[in-house]
Amino acid sequence: MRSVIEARGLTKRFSGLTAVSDVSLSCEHGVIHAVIGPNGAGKSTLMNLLSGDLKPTSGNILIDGIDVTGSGSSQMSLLGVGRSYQRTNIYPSLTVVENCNLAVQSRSKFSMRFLSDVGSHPEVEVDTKNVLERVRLESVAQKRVSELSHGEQRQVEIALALAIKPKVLLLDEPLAGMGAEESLSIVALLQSIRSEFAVILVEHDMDAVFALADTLTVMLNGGVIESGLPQDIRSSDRVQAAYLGEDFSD
Amino acid sequence: MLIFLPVFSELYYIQFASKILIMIIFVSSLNLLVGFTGLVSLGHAAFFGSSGYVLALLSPADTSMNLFVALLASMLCVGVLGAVFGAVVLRTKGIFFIMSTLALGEMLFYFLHDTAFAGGSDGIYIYDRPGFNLFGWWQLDLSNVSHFYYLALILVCLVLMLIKRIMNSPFGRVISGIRVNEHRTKALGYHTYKFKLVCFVIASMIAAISGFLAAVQFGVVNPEMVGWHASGHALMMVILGGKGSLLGPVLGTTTLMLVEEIFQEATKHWQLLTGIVVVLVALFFPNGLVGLKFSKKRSEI
Amino acid sequence: NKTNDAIRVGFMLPYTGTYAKLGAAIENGFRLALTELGDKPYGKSIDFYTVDDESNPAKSTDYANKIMTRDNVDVVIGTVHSGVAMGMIKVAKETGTLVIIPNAGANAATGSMCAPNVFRTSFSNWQPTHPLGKVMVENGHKKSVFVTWKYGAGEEALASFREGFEAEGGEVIKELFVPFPNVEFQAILTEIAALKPDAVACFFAGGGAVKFVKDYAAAGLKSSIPLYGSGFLTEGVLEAQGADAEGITTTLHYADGLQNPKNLSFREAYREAYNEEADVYAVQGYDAGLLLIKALEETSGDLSQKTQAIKAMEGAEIDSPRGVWTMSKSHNPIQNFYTLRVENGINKVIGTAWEGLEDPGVGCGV
Amino acid sequence: MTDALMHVASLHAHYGLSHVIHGVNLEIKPGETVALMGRNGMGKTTLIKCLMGLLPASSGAIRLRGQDIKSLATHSLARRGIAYVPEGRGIFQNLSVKENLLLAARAGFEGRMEWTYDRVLDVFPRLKERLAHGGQQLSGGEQQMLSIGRALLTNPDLLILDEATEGLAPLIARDIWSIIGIVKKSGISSLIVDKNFSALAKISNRSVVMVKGAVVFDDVPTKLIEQPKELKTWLGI
Amino acid sequence: MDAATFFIQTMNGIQYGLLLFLVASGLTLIFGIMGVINIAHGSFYMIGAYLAWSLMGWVGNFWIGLVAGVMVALVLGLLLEWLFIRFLYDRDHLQQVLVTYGLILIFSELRSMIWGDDVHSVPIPELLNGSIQITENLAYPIYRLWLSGVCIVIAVLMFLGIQHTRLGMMIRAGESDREMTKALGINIGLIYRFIFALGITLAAFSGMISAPISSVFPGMGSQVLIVSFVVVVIGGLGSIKGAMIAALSVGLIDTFGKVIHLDIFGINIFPEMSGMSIFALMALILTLRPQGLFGREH
Ligand SMILES: Nc1ncnc2c1ncn2[C@@H]1O[C@H](COP(=O)(O)OP(=O)(O)OP(=O)(O)O)[C@@H](O)[C@H]1O
Ligand SMILES: Nc1ncnc2c1ncn2[C@@H]1O[C@H](COP(=O)(O)OP(=O)(O)OP(=O)(O)O)[C@@H](O)[C@H]1O
Ligand SMILES: [Mg+2]
Ligand SMILES: [Mg+2]
Repeated sequence: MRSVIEARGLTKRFSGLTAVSDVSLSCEHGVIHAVIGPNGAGKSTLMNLLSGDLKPTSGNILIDGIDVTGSGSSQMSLLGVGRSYQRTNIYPSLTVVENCNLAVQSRSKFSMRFLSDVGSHPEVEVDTKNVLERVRLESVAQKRVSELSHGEQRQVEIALALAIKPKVLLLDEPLAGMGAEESLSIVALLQSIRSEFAVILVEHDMDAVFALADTLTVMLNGGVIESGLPQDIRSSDRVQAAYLGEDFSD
Repeated sequence: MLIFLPVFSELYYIQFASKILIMIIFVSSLNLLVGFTGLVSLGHAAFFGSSGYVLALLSPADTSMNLFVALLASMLCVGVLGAVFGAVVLRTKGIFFIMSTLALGEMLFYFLHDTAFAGGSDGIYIYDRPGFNLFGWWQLDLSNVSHFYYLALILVCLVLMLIKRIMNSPFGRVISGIRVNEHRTKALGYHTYKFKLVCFVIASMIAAISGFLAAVQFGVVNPEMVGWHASGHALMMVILGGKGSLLGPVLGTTTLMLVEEIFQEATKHWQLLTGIVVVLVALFFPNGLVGLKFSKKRSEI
Repeated sequence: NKTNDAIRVGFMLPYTGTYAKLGAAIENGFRLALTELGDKPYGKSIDFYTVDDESNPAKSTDYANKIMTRDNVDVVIGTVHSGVAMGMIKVAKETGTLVIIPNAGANAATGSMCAPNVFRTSFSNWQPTHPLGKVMVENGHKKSVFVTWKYGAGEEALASFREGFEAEGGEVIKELFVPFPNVEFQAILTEIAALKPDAVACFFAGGGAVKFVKDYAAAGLKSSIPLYGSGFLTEGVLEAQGADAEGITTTLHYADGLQNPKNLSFREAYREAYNEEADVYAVQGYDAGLLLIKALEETSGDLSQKTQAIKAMEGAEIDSPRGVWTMSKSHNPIQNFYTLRVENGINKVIGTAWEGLEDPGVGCGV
Repeated sequence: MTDALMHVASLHAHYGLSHVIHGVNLEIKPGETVALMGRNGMGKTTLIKCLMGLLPASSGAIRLRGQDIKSLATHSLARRGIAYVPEGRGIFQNLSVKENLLLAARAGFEGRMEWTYDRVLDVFPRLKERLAHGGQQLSGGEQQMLSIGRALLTNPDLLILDEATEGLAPLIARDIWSIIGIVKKSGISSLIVDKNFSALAKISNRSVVMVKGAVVFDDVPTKLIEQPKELKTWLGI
Repeated sequence: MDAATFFIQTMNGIQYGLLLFLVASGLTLIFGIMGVINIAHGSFYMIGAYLAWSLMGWVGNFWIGLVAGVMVALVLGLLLEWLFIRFLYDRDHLQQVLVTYGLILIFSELRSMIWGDDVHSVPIPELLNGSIQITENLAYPIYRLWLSGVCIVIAVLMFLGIQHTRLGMMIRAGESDREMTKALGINIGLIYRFIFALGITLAAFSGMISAPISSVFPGMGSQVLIVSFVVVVIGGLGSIKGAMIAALSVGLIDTFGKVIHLDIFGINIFPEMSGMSIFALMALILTLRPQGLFGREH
């Protein structure tokens, strides 16, 4: 099957520091590809490259086989790349519904219309409702996001990524800050929708990673040290030494 | 009551009310940028003033122009200016945006002030106000204070309705998204620059309406109209009233203009009193005067 | 609701900002003149109305409208700033209210914008610098540089200087402008030093005048290149300029030290009334008062008889502290211009630069 | 009661009109490690903000070493030996790593100087490599380390960690737990919020569970583990 | 323009630039580093000049007057912070604009009530009164040179103080996250009070020491306000180095704009439109570098 998103030899340098060096990976429809690695390995930077938030120093990004290197984040989004951020990046002073409406509407063609009423596009509200149901935020739908707890805000973060109906879903530590039960429910959510997207997942919660991932890439100091099936990674000595520790050896 | 003002009021107060109405349009247009889009401009008077200049330059020496042609021409010219200015200043953010709008506004100021092109520092006088003649049976005469007042009143209503409409439109939704978190809005797939530019142009064209009316009312255009003092004064009204609400500019403008008018009557040291009022409002109503209304409502709960 | 038992006088003057001082002096002078009339001239009271025009030309028509339409005054005394005055005139043309300009010099006020009901008791920008060229050539300076702020009044002063100077065979070798109201002159001074003209003429007033004179002296130019200017260069700011102003020659329609009896008694009365020294602005205000008195005399205090009032003012011969002057056809004073030189901290009158100088009133079709 | 380092009695707190903390009682003894648990939105962070003086309590008492501190300003609380690692880390974006650390470094309440700049860098070698980087250039995990290191540099008697290991790689998280162990050994009390229940249970002397702004359990962790049903409803485990 | 004149003009530009830096220095602290938008900056400059005039006239000595003026300004700064500014740190920036706008009105009126609307000048102190002859007819006042020296000293002190002291770190930290700064035991409220007062004092101080060469007049505050903001912003917020370079560029542009003749497409740019020059410079720089010359990218 052809990969929906593919990175070829991506490199990103920040004055002196190579945060991502020569990383290649790809992800197909219906697959969850987890990227793990110690703090500062370059995972978030890689995500930023894939989502167009950063421009690569070298290397290419392909969506559906077409080279889209150099596109900005809004273009990438329109090409079907949705993402969540590690550091919560939502609209604090808007309500949960308003947050989602914005995301949903980004897929429409009428965003430039300044004389029509939002009420004349009820499909937005419908989609929003669906998304909120999925991430279980209906109960706080009318609350301002700044009044939500940290965990709830993380859920909004994911809702925004889902709401744009992406082909590729980039999730940067979606479970960070979530309680045990919320984590489980997000894992369940991802399980239920995995067939709809190509997902690249960065996460430190290894239970979740091993529960979800079809393939794994392990990064260290900007580069890829191992890539493969979960069970192989789990038993790799290098990965254990660099990242997992022995706890996960079995 | 506003509708019947010309019936019972003295001439001067009708004129004063018209002045307030004109400023409400201007301040509302600025609020579209400051309050709704989060773009704090300190050069908005450039559009207010240049609209007047367009009228003054277009006005033939001895006859009066068709009101609507003149208004449309001013709005279009200013819209183009807005697009050019916007394209430049929208590259910057935050305080840098404030300063680049200031820079462009002041450049326009010095251009008008230092060259002979449009009357230099003395400006231009408009002798024949534009008018409108409906097939000869009804004549809109803008030198008639009541006519002018009604025109201003109608335009204020239209502008407020327009802004309300914009804010409740899909476009308005994106605009407020940009205000709260532009980065995320971009990541959601919006080309935010384009949205901001459109908004900037709309705001400049609405400002053009007010500048046009001001030029007609005062019969003079002058570099001071585009200077940063004029921009700053309007910004004060936005903040005073409370940004980001439709009512804020109306309250802020009316209050500040009334306060200034009353104090000017009362004492030579009117600026001292105005200053004190401004400081007190800023300290005690963090959300501007509209906050007053809301906090009352809240305490009722 | 205009009552006929009061004379309604409006002041449209700057009471705040840079020109506040001038506004106050004008009002003082004006009120001093009116004291001659006693308490109830012609059985009427005099009601005063004021508006602070802030020296903001953008609000000029608005403020003018306020005092002319709302307060419905018979006559407006105003104002200092040229741009504001023009706006005021524009409104006055529509309302027909009498206007007496006690300072603003814009040529157009008694030129292209002139109107039957608009009078000036001060000067036109054309006037003070016009005789300057003659004085300079008489002193043997044929090549000069002219410095001014880049704004209307400055450019008008420059044009008339050039006209007067060239008529006497002088040559303006360079015009130097400073953006208004910038007061950094070092670049200009260096340029002057490099150009080495015979003399420098300039047009500045207020804070800018103080700074220019001080900087000129500090740059050492004072000793090698004499400095000339329109009288506003030293008027009212001599104390602040101190020794640096010594020797500066200017031309103006008034000088503190004029030794005519009218001036002496005026200065005495002014000192008594306000506990400060009168200056040219006070004189201009005072003369505005004298001019109004002429109109009141003619109409027995009823200014609604406009044509008579205007006629009286047009034909007025004002016995002013600056010497007797008359109205030109375009309603601007035909007046003497004196040559003043700063000596020992005072503006000394060293001669009359031009007797009865009349503004050409270009563009006034009266 | 007098031997408690911190003592909280029937504390209430509001955000505007919404009542978030409902009469919380809590005690932290010197040297004790207390785990604060609860689902998302139950008020853990809010409680901590009250303890830090960042949110004024509506009623109730907070005592530190027997002294009422409810009305003290945040900075004087910190000077009395409370250090805070907030959720979201609170790194100064416009300061370099080194400056973030140096800014905090000072002697503790009684003049203790166990944690020094060098010691923190030894414990977090990763930070050492990033000293000149600006706060906003750090990876999430690096920021967490910086935030903890910074808190330790104030040589506190009580360390409050909100979401101690959020976003940390397993190995690093393990390091953090061991640092918390070191902290514990050195006699510093701590109040820790984290979602890793088993790690918390292992290290803490007491577990406190919050539900809807009130404390529903306050005892040794083993007691909590014995109650699977409550665990499920309180914590979703 | 011959080489000698060019050289002198360059010196003029630099000297003016240094003066601009001095005038903007208080704003660099309050606005560039503390992040408080203080549009009343010019008012404090003006107040400084009037203070210098009245105090120096009163005690009859420049230096004693200067010290006394600095004290008064410091107290005024502390008082204002305590009365108004401390409520504004956590609020929207625009509220700061509004309050300081109110202060402009209040101060200009108070000035008029206390000191009147006259133009004054302050004598140059004996010690520095004199000039250096540089061409046959052009001299350079020693006071201006001394002023340049003071600017450089202040620039260096500020640079070291902000970049290399704990206090500087605390201020910058406070700007980034006030709550967290408090939670580290730093009394940020107190620090901000002093820094604000220091900024006010710097503004007033620059008004005081510029008074002998700039004269003292009512509108002087609004004249320096905009140019100060231009300097701080072109340089990049919080960067002393940037502010210095910006001030020097503005000084040079302004200087040469007045004397060079330049036509573009038959339109006279200099000196006809030299009033526009610093704004054109700012617009240009912000277009090329939207965060200012030395600003950090956010
Ligand atoms: N804008 C930047 N400028 C300079 N260096 C940066 C920048 N962004 C990230 N870095 C550096 O690049 C490295 C990789 O950072 P990144 O955020 O990608 O790590 P990560 O793998 O996501 O770590 P974590 O799991 O802790 O989030 C880090 O060392 C970080 O300090
Ligand atoms: N600034 C605020 N304004 C209003 N309500 C708030 C605010 N912050 C939090 N809340 C509400 O207070 C409640 C408690 O929030 P708190 O952040 O204390 O929860 P928490 O236990 O720390 O949750 P999490 O584990 O998700 O961080 C939540 O319901 C939240 O919605
Ligand atoms: Mg990361
Ligand atoms: Mg929390």
